[in-house]
Amino acid sequence: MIRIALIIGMVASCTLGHATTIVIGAKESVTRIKDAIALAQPGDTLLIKPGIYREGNIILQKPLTIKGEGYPVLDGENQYEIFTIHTNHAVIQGLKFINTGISSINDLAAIKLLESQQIKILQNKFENTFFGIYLANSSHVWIEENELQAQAEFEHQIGNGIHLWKCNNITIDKNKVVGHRDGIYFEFVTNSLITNNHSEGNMRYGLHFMFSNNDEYRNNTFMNNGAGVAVMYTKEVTMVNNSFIHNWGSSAYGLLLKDIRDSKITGNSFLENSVGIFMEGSSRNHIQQNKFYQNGYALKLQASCDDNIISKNNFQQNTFDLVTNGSLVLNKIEANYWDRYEGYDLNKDKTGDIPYRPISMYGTIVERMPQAILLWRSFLVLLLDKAEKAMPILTPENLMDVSPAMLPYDFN
Amino acid sequence: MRLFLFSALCWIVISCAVKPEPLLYGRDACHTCKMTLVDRKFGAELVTEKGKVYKFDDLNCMLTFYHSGYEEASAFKFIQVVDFTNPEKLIDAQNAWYLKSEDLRTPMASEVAAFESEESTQVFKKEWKAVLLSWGEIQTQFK
Amino acid sequence: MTRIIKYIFYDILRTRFIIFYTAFLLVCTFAFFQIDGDFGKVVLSLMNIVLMAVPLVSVVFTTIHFFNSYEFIELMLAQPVNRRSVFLSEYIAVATSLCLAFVIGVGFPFALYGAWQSISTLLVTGIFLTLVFVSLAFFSSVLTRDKAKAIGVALLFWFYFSLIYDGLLLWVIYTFSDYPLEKLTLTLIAFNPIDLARIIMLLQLDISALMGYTGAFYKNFFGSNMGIFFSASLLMLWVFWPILVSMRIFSKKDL
Amino acid sequence: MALDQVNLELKGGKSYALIGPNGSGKTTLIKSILGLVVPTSGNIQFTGKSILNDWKYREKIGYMPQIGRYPENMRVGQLFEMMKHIRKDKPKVDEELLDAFKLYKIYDKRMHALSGGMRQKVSASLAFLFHAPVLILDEPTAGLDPVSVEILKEKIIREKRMGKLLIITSHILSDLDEIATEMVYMFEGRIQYSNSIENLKAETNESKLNKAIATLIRQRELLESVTE
Repeated sequence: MIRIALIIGMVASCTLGHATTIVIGAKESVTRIKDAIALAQPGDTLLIKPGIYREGNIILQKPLTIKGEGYPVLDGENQYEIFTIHTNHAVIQGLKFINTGISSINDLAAIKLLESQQIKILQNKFENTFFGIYLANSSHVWIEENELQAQAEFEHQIGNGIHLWKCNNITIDKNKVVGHRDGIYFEFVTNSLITNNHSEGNMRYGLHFMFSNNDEYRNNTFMNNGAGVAVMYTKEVTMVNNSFIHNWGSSAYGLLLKDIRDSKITGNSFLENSVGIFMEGSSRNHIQQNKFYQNGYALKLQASCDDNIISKNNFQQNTFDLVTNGSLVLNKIEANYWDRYEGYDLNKDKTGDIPYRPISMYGTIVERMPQAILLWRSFLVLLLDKAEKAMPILTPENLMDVSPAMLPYDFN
Repeated sequence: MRLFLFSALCWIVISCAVKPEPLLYGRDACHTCKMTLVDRKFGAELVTEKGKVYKFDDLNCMLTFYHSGYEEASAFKFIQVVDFTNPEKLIDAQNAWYLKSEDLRTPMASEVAAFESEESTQVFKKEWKAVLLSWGEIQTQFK
Repeated sequence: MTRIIKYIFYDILRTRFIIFYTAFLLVCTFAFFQIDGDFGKVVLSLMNIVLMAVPLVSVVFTTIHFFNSYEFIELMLAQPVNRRSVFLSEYIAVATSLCLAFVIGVGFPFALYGAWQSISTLLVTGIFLTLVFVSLAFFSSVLTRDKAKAIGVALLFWFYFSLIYDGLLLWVIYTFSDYPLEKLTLTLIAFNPIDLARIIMLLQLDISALMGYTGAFYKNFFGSNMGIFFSASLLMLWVFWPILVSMRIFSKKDL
Repeated sequence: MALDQVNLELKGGKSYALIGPNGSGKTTLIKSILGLVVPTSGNIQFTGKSILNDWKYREKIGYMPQIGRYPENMRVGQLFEMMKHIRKDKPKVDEELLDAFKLYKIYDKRMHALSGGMRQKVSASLAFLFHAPVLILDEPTAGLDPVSVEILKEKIIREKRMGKLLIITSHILSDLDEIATEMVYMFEGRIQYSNSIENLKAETNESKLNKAIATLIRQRELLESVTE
């Protein structure tokens, strides 16, 4: 689907080949971007020379290519939305956007696309913008190699870096999003691709999915966000080879899955997150070949989850490997490597001969009574866990890995 | 005797604390959807008779929990929502006015904003082409 | 009084126990450094020692020492010396030597690795716990004349605070789980010096994030000036009430 | 052993023999005077001042316990050093006994290595070390060899002549004959008899103290069987 969109896009740009270039700059004949847009014919190219442009809200309703040379600065003077685009076939490239207005009612953005198609937003820089790139009701858009940086001093009035609402067939590649509310935000977005992005230090989520089906994200890095990635009320999402690093805090997760179905989580690494994966109301997902290393909780599996397959993952040096709040287990947990496993392998098939129970008694107690966390690292808890290991009472009896791996998997 | 004293102490400490707490945006997480509260125009809170506080980022999250039967509906002492025109201010949900519009972007897509007075709804009602709803109607909307 | 303290010090050093204790702590700390070079992890491992071994050693050593120096106390009390000074001298000498052993045993390796800051809380709470349990041991020592009984009572203190009390706390949390328990548990924690120390240390560590909402509530409280004042004065109270009560008993006690 | 209704006045310059069967309260009485045992009721005065809540008066008492208990790991020399150090305010010490018992020979020995007799010597030397005007000696001669007993006795008699108050308990009544001028007889925590030895001897028509006491006890028993 995405490929087809790409081809259509290329074909479309070829047909608009005979275009003139208008140069904008302090020393040029055209000094204002707004004037150039008014002058330009569909398909023309606007080349913006270095300088600072303060033109309030620029509205683009023609298919134009707007390119910056040496990153000209478009200043919203803390009042305006900078680019509002409502057209097809446009390119915005090499510009630097600063200081958009902030509003609690309207979502002011540096670049806002309304009902637009075949748009490319490439290699731009964003500083201190409320929303960076904002797409509503648009499709076939390429957002590539942009750098978005919001400033922390505006902490409580900050928008999303790349915000998509009711879109489809969007490609988001090699962007860097820092310090926003959500780094990348998807609501009602389908058939889209998020690759090679770096999302760091965002207040809420590095990447946020809501009601967005059939999307894929791979090779992204989510670091130090309020929570790494939240995927909610969605089905058929593919999450491959991403890194979730140090998303740490009292309500932080590496990956938060809520009401997710038929999705694939493969080859990711979860490092030093408060909770590696939190799963609620989710079913028929495959969690395979991931690496869980030094997380607080590697996997929090709520009782409302069923038919998930958790296999061939590495669980190493996590405070808790797995916790759940129920007693009924309807998920399949098999062939994982658990560094706490103390079993043996007599027949040398590299699989432990006795099952492993990844749930500790204390973990279960805390899930039922969160206040019991106060007893953490007390002598009592130590004894309880030892006793439970010898004689399981509280932990779900059938929750176990019947074929634990003896050695960690090598995913490299 | 000791146990009795102990329980009495527990009771004293607990009983003096049944009141709503302010929503801490950027820190508190929604009880239903686990999202961190960030949008100060929206939010809701339930407080049980026993003083337990549940916080929500959007009205539908609150109602989902309200109807889930996890806590008896009669057990809620306070049902509160944030006034759209007064960010962060919690008002009584049962006496509030609600506007529902597709133009409204709320944290969990309820598309509903709450208002303390009917007058303040009027400007927005026109602007958003919104429907005015009462607490009763809102409840049936998100059952 | 300083003269008496001096001789008690000599006596304590002569038993060599304190030296073994220091060596034990040194070995443990260095071993933790060997296993994991990360200071945070070492502090975490040491926390268990501070919470369990330090109170246990303090309580047992103090009681045994008290009964072993009964002759000395008798001898002193026949001299023109105030009973209170004899008692306080005993306390100061025992507490100081145990604290010194702890500070050297745990602090020295950190100083060597140049990571003083990361264990300041650990050191302070460790010292407090030592003082508290030395106090409690003196209390159990003046309650009875029988050495075995006194050690029994002292061990019971340790057992109660490190295990039984937490069991009760778990029971309370279970029974009242319908209620908001933060304030209640905060109050209950205050009644157990080991829990208090544990929570203070946990909140200092990076891992406190795992403590969720309850942890956030505690962090807010203990992070505030009021909370620091509160916890410090509570620990002080835990040091002072047993020693003051036992001093009262001791000054009326027949030898 | 509890004391019951003890009313006793001890005067300077006199030497009291405290006599009674085992468990009659002699040691308890001594300990009360020293403040090692605190009375539940009643008062004890020293030179007119109550000793309850006071401790300075002990400067004026030299005490030789019945069983000398000392820090077991301490050397004899260290013990004397310590005692001198703790009572620094007394620069002049009386080392007569120390020399007479030749204790400097065992200065390097630890307390736990000493025999009972040796301990007694140490205790005696300590009691006389600080020129105390009051001397309380609990069974001073028990366990001592005859030569040492003589040394000690001579020392006691010298001290007595200096006008000191002496309180001595002993089972060996013949020893007391030479030392004591007064006698206090205790039985079951009470003082049964208190008088000067001269009077006692006159009362019982006996010239030896031990016989006098034996007669006294018999008289008492007779009296008790009548009252019962």
